[in-house]
Amino acid sequence: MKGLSRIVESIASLVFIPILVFGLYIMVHGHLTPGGGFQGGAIVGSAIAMIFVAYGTIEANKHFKLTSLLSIMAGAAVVYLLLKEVFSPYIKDVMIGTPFMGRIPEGINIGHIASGTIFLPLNVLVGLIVLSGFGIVVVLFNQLGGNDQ
Amino acid sequence: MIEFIQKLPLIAILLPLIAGLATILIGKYSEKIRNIWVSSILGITLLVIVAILFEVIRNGLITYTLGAPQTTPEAWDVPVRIILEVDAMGAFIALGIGLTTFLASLYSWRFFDEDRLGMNTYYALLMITAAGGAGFAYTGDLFNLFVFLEITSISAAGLVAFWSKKGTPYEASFKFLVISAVSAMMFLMGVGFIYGQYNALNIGMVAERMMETGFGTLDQLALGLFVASLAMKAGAVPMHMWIPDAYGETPAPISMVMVTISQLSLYGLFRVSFSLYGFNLDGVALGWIIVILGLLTMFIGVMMAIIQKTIKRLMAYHAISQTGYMLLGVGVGLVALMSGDAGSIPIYGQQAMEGGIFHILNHAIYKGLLFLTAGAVIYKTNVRSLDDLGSLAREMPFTTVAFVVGAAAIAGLPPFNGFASKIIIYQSAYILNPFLTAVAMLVSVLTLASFVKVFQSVFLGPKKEEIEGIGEVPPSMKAAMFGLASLTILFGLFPDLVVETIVVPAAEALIDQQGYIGGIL
Amino acid sequence: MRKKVGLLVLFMFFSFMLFGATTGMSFGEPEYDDMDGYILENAQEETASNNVVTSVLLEYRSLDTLGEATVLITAILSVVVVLRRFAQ
Amino acid sequence: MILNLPFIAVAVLLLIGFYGLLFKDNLIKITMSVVIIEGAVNLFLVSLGYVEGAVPPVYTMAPFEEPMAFAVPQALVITAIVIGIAVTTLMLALSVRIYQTYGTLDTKEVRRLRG
Repeated sequence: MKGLSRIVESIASLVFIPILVFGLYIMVHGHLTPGGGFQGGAIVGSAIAMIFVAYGTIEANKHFKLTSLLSIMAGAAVVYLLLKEVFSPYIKDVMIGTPFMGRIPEGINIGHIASGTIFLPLNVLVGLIVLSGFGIVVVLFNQLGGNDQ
Repeated sequence: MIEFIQKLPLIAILLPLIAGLATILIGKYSEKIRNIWVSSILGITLLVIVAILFEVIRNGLITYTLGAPQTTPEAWDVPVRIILEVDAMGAFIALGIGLTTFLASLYSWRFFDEDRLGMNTYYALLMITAAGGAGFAYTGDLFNLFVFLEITSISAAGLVAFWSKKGTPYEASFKFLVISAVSAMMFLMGVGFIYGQYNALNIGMVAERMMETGFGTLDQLALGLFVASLAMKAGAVPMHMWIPDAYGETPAPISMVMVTISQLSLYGLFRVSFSLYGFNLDGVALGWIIVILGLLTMFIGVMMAIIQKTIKRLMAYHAISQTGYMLLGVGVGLVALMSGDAGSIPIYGQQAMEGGIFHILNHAIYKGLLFLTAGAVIYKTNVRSLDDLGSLAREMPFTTVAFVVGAAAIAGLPPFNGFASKIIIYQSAYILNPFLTAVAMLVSVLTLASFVKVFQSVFLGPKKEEIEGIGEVPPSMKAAMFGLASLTILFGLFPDLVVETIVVPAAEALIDQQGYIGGIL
Repeated sequence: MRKKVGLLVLFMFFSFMLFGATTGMSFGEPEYDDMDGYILENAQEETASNNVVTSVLLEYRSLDTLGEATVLITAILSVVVVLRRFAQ
Repeated sequence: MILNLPFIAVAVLLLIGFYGLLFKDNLIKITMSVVIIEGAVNLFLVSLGYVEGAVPPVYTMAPFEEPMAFAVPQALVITAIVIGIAVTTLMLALSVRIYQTYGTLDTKEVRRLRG
């Protein structure tokens, strides 16, 4: 698609960073507040779609290439699998119960970021998978039509 | 060592998954390395599946709880986590998907020679299908069954749409995807009804609770949803329209894998009706429904197959009619099982069950062989319709022999495996009602007739100049066909050896619901 | 002809669903709650995370999340396969 | 409480979804009706876990004496929603390609052109 007017481009570049930070916040706080990998990844994915709408296909393709997004997705998935299925029995048993991310006060509490054993990295990895998945779909669907091809 | 064996089902699921994702990364470097990587991983997965099968046959159920040593947490009698429960039936079905995906990867080395585009993604999808199939066969959790059902459906839809020369693969993939999505959603509705009532997702736990509280109206509704959705996915008659497109339009190795994917949902149907509902449903009615469904599937499948013009659509309709045999076998078993009192299972009921289950594996083998030979013919001549093919026997001797072996097996001729399982179904169905065997035999004769026609028009006939010196298919495709042909002959010559070791425990495991529940609680 | 059969099947299906919805479970009063009760009590202690849904997703039913990430990756790969012709 | 209203809503959504699926011929409309069916099933799954007057099952600053809703159905729904997105994306990609090769989105036309 062709990019929109100059105003929309500048606003898009201004707003992109806050959306990115908000998406990462949702991902990282997955084990404290409602949210997690999937929701955070979807938010950042929508930010990528916004960039494509604002800047048009050619401009945006410079930043988001198909091959790099595919390898991010595959890499994040492989690391998630290794961390969750192969290493987690050892890491989690060591961390659970110890002050290092493993113990929180029972019942209702304020929520300490350093808790939830390996949930924090897992949520971020799942977020990466969803994020690069959205990016790939947006990149592919953007190449279909459009007059400035 | 014991603890490692318990983990084998999880390894059989995760190995192809991790390797499939790594293929996307590895694929960029060199084709040769990637091909060898894919086939060796799928070969190892097949070995793990065979090891699990013999482990389960030797000392009973394997139950593996993800993330905890034993199935239910301490001082709590309800399973909370997901439990992989592998009984002889699940391990038996995983054999089919493991074998076909391995041979498909071998066959595809040289099958896609013209456009080498996107082969990384193709192999990644193939390995994810293998992982999804193994997961579907091993999991003991209802929602997990839905997730793995969905994985196999979407990866199969992606593979169907892979051969993008003309428009037809997209339409076939779209129809397949709509059918799979709707049937998976109906399955999920059934799971919702079960979860809403019993607050338990584990098949053994739900069966236990259902026995306590009796078979309510909502359970019948859930059973209806399960049977409808899984029969739709398995390609039984009322909803079989997607199969000719899905099998006919795809590349040959994928049609072979698709046959085993449909058999997986047939296994899901048996798992739900035997292990989940088992004795607290009045099995005679359900048994007769499955028998009638089987008869219809058989008859309509073969009737449509005779009038087909292209090789692969003809074989697709034959695949539908062969599914009818499996439904007939297990349906007769269910009727016999439920009519006698719970204790004594009449002999012919047990035999019918064994015949149906044995036919599932046999069908996977010889139907795969037939699809591979059809693929070899299309690979060499790039022609699909029967009329303008001819006299390939001189050019492609190996493929001709493989085709003859496959055709004889599907028609149920004695020395091959098709005959071994069909004869068991004939005997046991005859005792229940001679009409069933009459229809089954008629369908077998019609199958033989249509395959003789195919053989004559494709391999014999006058010499055609444009297929002069096209030569044989590359060795990797020959290896895949040789593997299946030797299995067809092997199972045909020693049927009772195979039946005693693999099929009888599978049939017993399917019937004995208490054992399945015992594994959990 | 197809329309009439379709409408009949649709109406039967709808009445089944309505029957299941109204007479079966009552919304808000589950009969059993032992599996969820256990998870709600022990999630904090076993997984040290406040959000019980995340601990169910990543710990108690981690195979579901694994399967779901695979579904997402399979769909993305299939879309790449289908729309590949345009990528070049 | 409100006499199973969510379950009735699920039944109505299923009716609409299946009506669109059986009688509409446009590919995009078929995709939309599959999305409606998925939405209905997800709504059904979520409403299973509700307990009278319950609070979301997150322990961070939750009100004290309220009971907590069940966590398992909410986790199941997250999975079912993502599977729904995956199926919808693939169906839309396929209908785009079908439109390009056949020039029409009407299934009757597509079947006729394919011959």
